[in-house]
This record gives sequence, C-alpha cells and structure tokens, in this order.
Amino acid sequence: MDERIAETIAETVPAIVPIVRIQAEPFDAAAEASALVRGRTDVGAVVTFTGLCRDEGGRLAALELEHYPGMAQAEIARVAGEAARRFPLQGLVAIHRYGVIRPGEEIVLVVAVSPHRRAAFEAADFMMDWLKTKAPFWKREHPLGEAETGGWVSSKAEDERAADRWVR
Amino acid sequence: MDERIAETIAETVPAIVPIVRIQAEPFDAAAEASALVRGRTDVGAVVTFTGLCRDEGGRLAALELEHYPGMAQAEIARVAGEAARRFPLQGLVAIHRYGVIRPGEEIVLVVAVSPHRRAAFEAADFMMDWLKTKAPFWKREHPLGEAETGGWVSSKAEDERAADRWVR
Amino acid sequence: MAVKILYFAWVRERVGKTEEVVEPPAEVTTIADLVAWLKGRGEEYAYAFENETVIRAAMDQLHVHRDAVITGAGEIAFFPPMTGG
Amino acid sequence: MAVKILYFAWVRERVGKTEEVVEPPAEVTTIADLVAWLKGRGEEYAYAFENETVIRAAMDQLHVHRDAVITGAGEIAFFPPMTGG
Repeated sequence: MDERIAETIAETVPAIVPIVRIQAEPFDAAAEASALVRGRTDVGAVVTFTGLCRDEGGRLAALELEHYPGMAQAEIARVAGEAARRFPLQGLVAIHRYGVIRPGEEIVLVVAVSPHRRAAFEAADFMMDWLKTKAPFWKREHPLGEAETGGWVSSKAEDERAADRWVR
Repeated sequence: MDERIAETIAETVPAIVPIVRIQAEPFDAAAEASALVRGRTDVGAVVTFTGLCRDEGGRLAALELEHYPGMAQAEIARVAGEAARRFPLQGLVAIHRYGVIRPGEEIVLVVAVSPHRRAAFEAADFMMDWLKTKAPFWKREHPLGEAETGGWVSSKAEDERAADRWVR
Repeated sequence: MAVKILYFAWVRERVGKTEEVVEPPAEVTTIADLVAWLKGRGEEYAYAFENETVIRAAMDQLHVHRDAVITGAGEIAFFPPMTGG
Repeated sequence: MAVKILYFAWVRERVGKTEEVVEPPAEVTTIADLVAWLKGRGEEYAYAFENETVIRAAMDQLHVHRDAVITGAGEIAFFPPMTGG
C-alpha cells in the first residue's frame, strides 16, 4: 500500500474495532477482560465497569429492560467507535443485557484496555455516560409483592449533565 | 449503644473497612470483585482497575518491584481509608504485588463498589493516582537479553500532577 | 409516502401498538409534522404525545431532532428518554 | 539517640546496606540534619544523598518533610520517589 494512503487511514480509522453485544444472557466480565489482554505484553491498564440491578432498599423484585434491537447495537457501536477515536485504546468491549434482570444481577459491562491508566479510565467513564443517554434501553420496575408491573424509570438530569462533560 | 453516640460514629468513621494486601503472589481480580458483591442486592456499580507489566516495545524481560514492607501496607491502607471517607463506597479492595513480574502479568488491583457509577469510578481513579505517588514501591527494569539488571524506573511528573487533581 | 413507525416503552403502551405502517400526506415533512399528524389520528396518540418535547425520535436507527426531514426514511421510532446503562 | 535507618532502591544500592542503627549527636534534630550528618560519614553516603532534594524520607512509616523533627523516631527510611502502581 502507498505509504501516504496508509498514514491517512491510520489517522482517520480507529486502531481497534470495539466488541459490542446486546443480549438477554448473563455475561462473564472476567472472561471478556482476559480475552482482550490474552497473549499481549503491551497492555498497561484494564478498567472494567459492571452495572448491576439494585433492589432499591428492598422495594424491587426485578427490572425489565426493553430495547430497540437494531438501534441498540448500532448506537452502542457508534459510542464505542467514538471512544476508540478519542482515547488510545488497545481493546474495548461493551455488553448490554435486556429482559428481566433481578437485584444483584449484571446489566451492563464495559472493559477498556490501554497502555496507560488515564485512557482506560476515561474511555470506560465516557462509554457509561454516553450509554446512559444514547443507548435505546428503557427500564421498568417490578415491585416486590405486587402482581402488577410497576412504572417506567425516569431519566435523570444528572445523566444528561454527565454526558455533557464530554462534549467538545 | 446510645443512639447519639452511634450517630456520631456513623458520621466520622468510614462505613466500610477497605481490604489491603501486599503480596508476591498473583491475584484473581474477578474473585476479589465478586467477593465484594456476593449476597448483596444494593450494589449498582463495580469498577475494577488492573495494572499490568508492559514489555516496553519488547525491550523488557521483567520488572522487579522492591517495597518497604510495613509501610507499603500502612500507606495503601491510609489512601484506601481516605477514599472510603471521600466517596460513598460499599466495598474497596487494593492489592499490590512485589518481586519479579513479567510482561502481561498483573501488578496492582483496585476494586471499588458503590450504589452509583460516579463514586466507583472516582474512588478507583483516586486510589491509583495516590498509590502511584505515595505507596513505597520502586520498579527496576530487567532488560531482555542482558545478564545485568537494568536501571530504576524514574518517577513521572504526570503522576504527581494526577495526584494533585484530588488535593482539596 | 408509506413509513414504518415503531413505539417503545410508555409511548408504545399509550399508543397501544409496537409498530405500524402509516401514509402521512405530502405536507408532513419533518418529525414535528409527523407527531402533529399522528396526534390527530386518535386519543391514544394524543395521550402518547401529550408532552411532545419529552418524546425522542430516531430515523433509520439514528437519533434525530424534531426538525429532521423525514423524506426517504424507512423506519421512524418514538420513545421516552433512555434509561439504559 | 540510637535510631534505625532503612534504605531502599538506588539509595540502598549507593549506601551499600539495607539498614543500620546509627547514633547521631544531639544537635541532629531534623531529617535534613540527619542527611547532612550521614553525608559526612563516607563517600557512599555523599553519593547516595548527592541530590538531597530528590530523596524522600519516612519516619515510623509515615512520609515526612525535610524539616520534620526526628526526636523519638524508632525507624527512619530514605528512598527515591516512588514508582509503584
């Protein structure tokens, strides 16, 4: 390949292809993290974020996550691609579950891998802030001890503000 | 216990006791994280940071970490206690290895657990910044293909600046 | 122009369907126009879109603003602010 | 006053020992005084402390500044800036 073309591609194309999965099944955070690092000797930092379902003081039996199938995958892939462009990453995984998830179970996983800790921390933080406000998922509560399904979780102004930290 | 005394204690003593270990042996990041969360239904966020030995472009055979045994434990416990006071955590683990560590192997682990992601991210970030500048460990390089031990790793001004972000 | 519309979460519950194909008249050119036109189709729509500024829209699986032009869209979705993560 | 001194990393290598017990005279009251006194004990000490402001100190396993008073200390350590994590 012509060297000038190769340089142009290196500047515009992210060095890594993030792994994005939307699934009902549980995930294995440790296995995802070690898959990114296995066989490499150039990684310095791995940041793993796991988001879990809380029982909200014993009030909740479960959360039910509805999603927009095609767009959920596409939107998280866009956010992950932006993270890969902004931060010098060696690997990035994002997994988001849907369906009924009980307290103590995992909802979302982000793993960011980089030579240095700052990029890994910032990429994971960025991913979560943008996932919260851009990924088409909606949580509905299933209160404990009631036959009826509960209400939809409201979006938080603090999540909008958190995402705004990254606007540039 | 008198209720007023109990309240006073709750205000001044961190709600959690961080787990701090200094060891030569490898650690199991996933096991440490799940031990903090197991049986709980009030956790919302788990942030795991793992620091690994890099080969520095194939130049290094290993890093050797010297430490000040009693003080390493005491100093990391002090940093962890400060993190527990600053952030609303439900659990905090810090493990730092010493001895000869090869590229791809893990050096340091921090796991922070909280109801909300911001506290978990900030606590892990804070821990790493302060560990870098306060924990009495010194890295020496073992270059590949040389009989002689290499030089001591120099401290970085950027690590000092990173730690200064948290001064208040 | 026929266009597929998807509804999610409480917008879906209020409209009472997950998706439908509609044929709005030619003068409906933006997301805002489409919302106004849908509201005229029955009280379930009026209820779903009663607080219009809260509702988010996506066109062919991309987030869009109220003034986005819908000409040529294959799939338009309406939903509340997202609460994933 | 007898006090135990520990050395780490390249400070240890330059001094040529990991620890020792010393008895500085009464006028040695601060970390800076102790460094100055140690430097007079031989060229290995002069070499170890040649760039004094780089060397860090801990007293009874707590980081201290150069002007810290050492009276009553059980254990004093000297080392380069830390590079853990």
